[in-house]
Amino acid sequence: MSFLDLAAQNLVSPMVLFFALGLAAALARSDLAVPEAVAKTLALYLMLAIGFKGGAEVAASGLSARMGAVTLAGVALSFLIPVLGYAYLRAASRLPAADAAAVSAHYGSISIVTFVAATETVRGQGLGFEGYLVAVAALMETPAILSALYLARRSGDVPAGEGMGALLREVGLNASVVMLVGSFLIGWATGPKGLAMIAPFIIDPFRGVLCLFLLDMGLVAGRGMREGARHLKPPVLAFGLGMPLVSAALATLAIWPMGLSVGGAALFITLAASASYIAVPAAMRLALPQARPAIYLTLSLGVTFPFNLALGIPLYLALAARVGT
Amino acid sequence: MSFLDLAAQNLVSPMVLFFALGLAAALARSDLAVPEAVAKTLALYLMLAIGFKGGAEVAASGLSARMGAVTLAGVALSFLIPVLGYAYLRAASRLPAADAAAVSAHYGSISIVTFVAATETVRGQGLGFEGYLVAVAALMETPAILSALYLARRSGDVPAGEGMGALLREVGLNASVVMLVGSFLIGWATGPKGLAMIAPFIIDPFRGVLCLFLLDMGLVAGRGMREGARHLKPPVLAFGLGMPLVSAALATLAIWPMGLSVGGAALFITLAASASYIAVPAAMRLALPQARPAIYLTLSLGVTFPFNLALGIPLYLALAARVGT
Amino acid sequence: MSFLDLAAQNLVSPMVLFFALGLAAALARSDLAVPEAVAKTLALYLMLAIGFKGGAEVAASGLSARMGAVTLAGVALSFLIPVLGYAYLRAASRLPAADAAAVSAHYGSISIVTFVAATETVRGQGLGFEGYLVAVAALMETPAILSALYLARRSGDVPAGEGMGALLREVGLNASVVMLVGSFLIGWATGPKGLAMIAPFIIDPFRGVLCLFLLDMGLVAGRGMREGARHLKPPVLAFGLGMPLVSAALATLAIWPMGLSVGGAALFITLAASASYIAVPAAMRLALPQARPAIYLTLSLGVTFPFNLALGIPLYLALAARVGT
Amino acid sequence: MVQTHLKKRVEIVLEAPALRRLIDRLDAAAVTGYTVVPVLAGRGHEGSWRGEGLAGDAGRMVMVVCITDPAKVDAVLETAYAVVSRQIGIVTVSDVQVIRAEHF
Amino acid sequence: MVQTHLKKRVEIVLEAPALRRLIDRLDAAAVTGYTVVPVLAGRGHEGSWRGEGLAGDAGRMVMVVCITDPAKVDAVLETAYAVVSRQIGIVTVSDVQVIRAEHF
Amino acid sequence: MVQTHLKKRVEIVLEAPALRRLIDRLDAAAVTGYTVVPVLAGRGHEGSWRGEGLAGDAGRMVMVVCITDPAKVDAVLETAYAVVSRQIGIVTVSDVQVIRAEHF
Ligand SMILES: Nc1ncnc2c1ncn2[C@@H]1O[C@H](COP(=O)(O)O)[C@@H](O)[C@H]1O
Ligand SMILES: Nc1ncnc2c1ncn2[C@@H]1O[C@H](COP(=O)(O)O)[C@@H](O)[C@H]1O
Ligand SMILES: Nc1ncnc2c1ncn2[C@@H]1O[C@H](COP(=O)(O)O)[C@@H](O)[C@H]1O
Ligand code: NA
Ligand code: NA
Ligand code: NA
Repeated sequence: MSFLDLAAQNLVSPMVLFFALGLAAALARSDLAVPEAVAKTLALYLMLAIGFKGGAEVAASGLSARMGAVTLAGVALSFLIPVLGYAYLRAASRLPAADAAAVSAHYGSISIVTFVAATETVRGQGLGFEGYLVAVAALMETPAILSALYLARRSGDVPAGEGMGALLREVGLNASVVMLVGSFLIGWATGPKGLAMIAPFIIDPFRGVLCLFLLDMGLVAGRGMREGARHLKPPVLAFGLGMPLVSAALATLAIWPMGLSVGGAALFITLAASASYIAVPAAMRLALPQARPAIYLTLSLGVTFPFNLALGIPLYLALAARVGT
Repeated sequence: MSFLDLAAQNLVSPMVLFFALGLAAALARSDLAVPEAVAKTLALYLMLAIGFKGGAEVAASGLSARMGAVTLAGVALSFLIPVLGYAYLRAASRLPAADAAAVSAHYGSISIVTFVAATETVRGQGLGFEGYLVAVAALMETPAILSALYLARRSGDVPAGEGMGALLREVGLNASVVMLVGSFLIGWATGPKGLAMIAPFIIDPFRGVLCLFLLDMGLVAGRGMREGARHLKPPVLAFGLGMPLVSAALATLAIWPMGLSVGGAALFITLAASASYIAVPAAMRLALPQARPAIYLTLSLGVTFPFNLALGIPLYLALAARVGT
Repeated sequence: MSFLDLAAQNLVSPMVLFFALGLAAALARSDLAVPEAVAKTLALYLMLAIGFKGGAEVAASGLSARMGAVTLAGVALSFLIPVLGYAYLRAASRLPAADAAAVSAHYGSISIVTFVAATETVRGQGLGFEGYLVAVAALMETPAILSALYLARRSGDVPAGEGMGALLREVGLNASVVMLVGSFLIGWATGPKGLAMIAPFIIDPFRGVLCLFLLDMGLVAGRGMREGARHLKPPVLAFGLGMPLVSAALATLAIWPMGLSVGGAALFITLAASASYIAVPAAMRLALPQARPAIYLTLSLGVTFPFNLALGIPLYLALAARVGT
Repeated sequence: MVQTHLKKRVEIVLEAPALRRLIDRLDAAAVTGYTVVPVLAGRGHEGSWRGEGLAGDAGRMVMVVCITDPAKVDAVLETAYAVVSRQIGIVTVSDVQVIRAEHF
Repeated sequence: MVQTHLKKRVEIVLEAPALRRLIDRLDAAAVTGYTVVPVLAGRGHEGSWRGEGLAGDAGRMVMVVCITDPAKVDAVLETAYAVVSRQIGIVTVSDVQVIRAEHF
Repeated sequence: MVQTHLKKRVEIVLEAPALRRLIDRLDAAAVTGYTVVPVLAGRGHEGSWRGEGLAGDAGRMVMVVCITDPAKVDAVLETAYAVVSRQIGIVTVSDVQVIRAEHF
């Protein structure tokens, strides 16, 4: 299926439309809002569901030699992407080192909701994917933070701050990693039988819950745009749209030889192209407090996420159709 | 089916019984309570589900010439009902102009949960209804506020207060309108295909979620009765029980010639007979702060809602059986 | 099926594993957490679902003469168990009267989540159970509180405090009793027809929701262990593991002659062996404020609940296989 | 300059299960009002606690703020203290200025 | 000893539907900031209320805390009072010390 | 009249991701306790924010209230300030009276 058809189809999916509704409502200053406690829980639910399903899939299909290679590629990209992003931002924009490092950390890491949305697009095309990609997603969350910190400190204008150890513990044990990995392992341990037990909770209503969460993300993204737009100078804005494409290209090359399924390749590329907006921002507030959240949150949630959701995912699927098997 | 049979059946439905449970628990001062964040979310869910289903139904059945007429009738009733209510309250009760206007605004507007409960009763009778009635419901929310404000200001004893424009924006963009209309449009755009995607979220568990929400409404209504009962003098109380019947009669006449389906007619009558308790109270706090919430909230939620839920809906369905086609 | 097979099977069920995940995350000081509003609502949901299903089952199977006897046995155990527990704690540990009484009250009362988890194990074995056991569960919640208070006051070193009447009202009308009994009655009134209406909400996703709630309980239990461990001297710890077994033995003897189904017997034994951690702690804060929550909460939630969930339930099912019919 | 009047602000942190008891007493003590604020977590002599994940009220705290007239503050303090001294919680008092003296 | 500076702490309890209106006015009044705290329940001249279970904003309160310079406090009070006097709510002011004087 | 004792009330508004860090420091600084209050929204030098809809901690604030002895207040302030000065947040101090002096 061509990119245009995919994009056209994608743009009228309930998921994208509910995101758009949230965006519009927030930009129009409607008082529509999802309570914080519920937003947090929807995120937990999505991670529980996607993690468990991935694990159960692995239990069914077993481990493939390929898994190691794909994981390695993912981790490597998570380390590498911030280096490229940082270099660009320092050269093209006048962002201080801390801001440039913090921003690029988000792009090396991943957005689990972008991943989840991509799994739905993949499924929508009747394609399957390798369940272990959920684990790869979890493993790609943190490396980017490390290289960003390294870059920031090397730059000199960033004080050493807290010990790396404490930070690593905080990041490594952050809710999303624990939830994703934990559910993956439980899904793996209990397998299809376990999946069957809770399928009516984690599979049947999944898409609908995703719509509600995307409505919420649209509301938050719209608010962020209203607040943060003025902080985004053109070169930074360009980064928010261009970096996903660069990462996607790298990811495509990286997995070409690995013979992932088309669906799996699309998801892997999506991971590389997506930008974190839950785990990394919190980590940056601790590790690089002088970096301005108004910049990295607005860019990741207000620019890159909508771009990936609306156009990126279909594009990555089209790319995957070339390199996947 | 006769009114009595319908009423008898209705009174032992899980929905009504859960509402009664909440009412009883609150009156007995049990500490049973639904957290605010969850109550808000249940309301969003109900509006998302009913809006989306309505839109998908319209996508399937297409627009009918009738739609325009029904919408007009609904909007007209929303404007008209407060005028009657205000006239009665000023004549029969000693309520000040602001209170009388605020109360009558609630009855011109609509209660989406009453509407939702009615759709279940209609479905329970194996009847369908025109999906666009969801849009009609949304359009009936605000006109009543305008005529009530007009009445209050004409009365002279109410200061002009905030600019009308700001208020209209706040009301027009209030969460329930946005959620209802937005979901309706998304349902319309994605049609039955979109509905199929999220049906396990918005259709299958719908009734159960409604029970939980009605339990919560029972709790809140019971609390309101305990607190607010003393504010309701007999003529006002009579208004809470009589006005819905008057509105129902008007609505019945209004749509008689329009040839709505029996189910659709029942829902239209229910809209006219229902009283808002989410959107209008909030608007009244801004537009007519001198009006006492203890009066209009207690009357709408503590008197009219239970009446409609238990007896009104079956009655309106029986009426509809006469005028519907 | 032998205890070992049951235990082995049970230990790799998603429910137990999600509890373990929560426990591990909390002990590792992860920031994973379920918002309070959601935890409260999950508990309400479980009680609504289990209560309604029990009532609907009774509506289907009708009342049996046996019901009275079983209820009596349950209430008697709820009164009796605290007496044994108190005697042991005063003799074996140096706990002050108030602490000993408060702790033993928890063990005479019941844990509805332990009950719910047991119903899943029972179902997992393809067994059914008597629906009225839900009502028995509700009736077993409070008697233990009364005998514990009696013991505490008799001991002399506990001031009389508030009037018993006020306390009884507060306890008798506490959220879990109202929710459980109310839903049971509604399920009974609406029967299988009512159940069919809301089954997609209270049956299909039930197991999955239970997993999420057990994750939360694991998180809370782990936190409690970290905080409270130092308060648990060996004899008290031994109580947390031994008392359930004693209660289970008593319950087994008590219902032997009554000819409950195997599933029903397992649930009855589980009720006796389980320790409250929602209703009783709150009641103890009012009735015996000088008793230390760090002791009874940690023991009930951090020691006895995990024990019952992992090993107790299979054991009680194995016992039931001997005495059930 | 806006004319203000001296009042007292009583702030009570109390375990949730005892809240209703406190409020009933405050009503009896004829305070003109109070405000209950949620609390997420805390630490005190009874150790530290967090509300997250709790399905029940035990082990959670709430904060009650009561603005009262200096003439009534002792009565309010005694009322509050009568409850708090038996439970887990604390009481503090501070001076505040209000515009509508008669409101409190 | 840490050097601190005198500021004023304005605490407003206001019904939720009017919050945005208050905040827009505070922004206009050029306060350097504010913090909005949730409120669970309360009682006042308009009677007692609880937020639990409410799907809408009417009948709920929020608390707004605004630290401001003594020189600006009258302007803030007038702003706050202009809103609160028409709605359900109260305003109190107290003295506080801050470390970064220039921040407020 | 009820006998009370002077204490200090330190109120900290801090971005949520740094809360644990602050609390660990307060524990180290041997305060007798603290209370964490949720915050819905706010505005400051770093701009305005709202907690609604946020799935993560970044961009949210919490409020920490710490009642401490005047003799310890400087230590508490320095501790708090060491964290807050690097993050988004503010610190204020005010006088309060308590009944049980030894409790704080
Ligand atoms: N004396 C008081 N102390 C603390 N809070 C109060 C007091 N009076 C009123 N409030 C709060 O302000 C809200 C509105 O007060 P009122 O306008 O008097 O009904 C009440 O619901 C309380 O939350
Ligand atoms: N003047 C103020 N009054 C009350 N709260 C404030 C004030 N300034 C800042 N805050 C709170 O502290 C947070 C961080 O402030 P800032 O570091 O100035 O952005 C803000 O989001 C507000 O919640
Ligand atoms: N020094 C303090 N500052 C602020 N809050 C406190 C302080 N001490 C106790 N609290 C609060 O009051 C609750 C009960 O205190 P306690 O009775 O000492 O355990 C604690 O959990 C805290 O939420
Ligand atoms: Na990425
Ligand atoms: Na109406
Ligand atoms: Na028990």
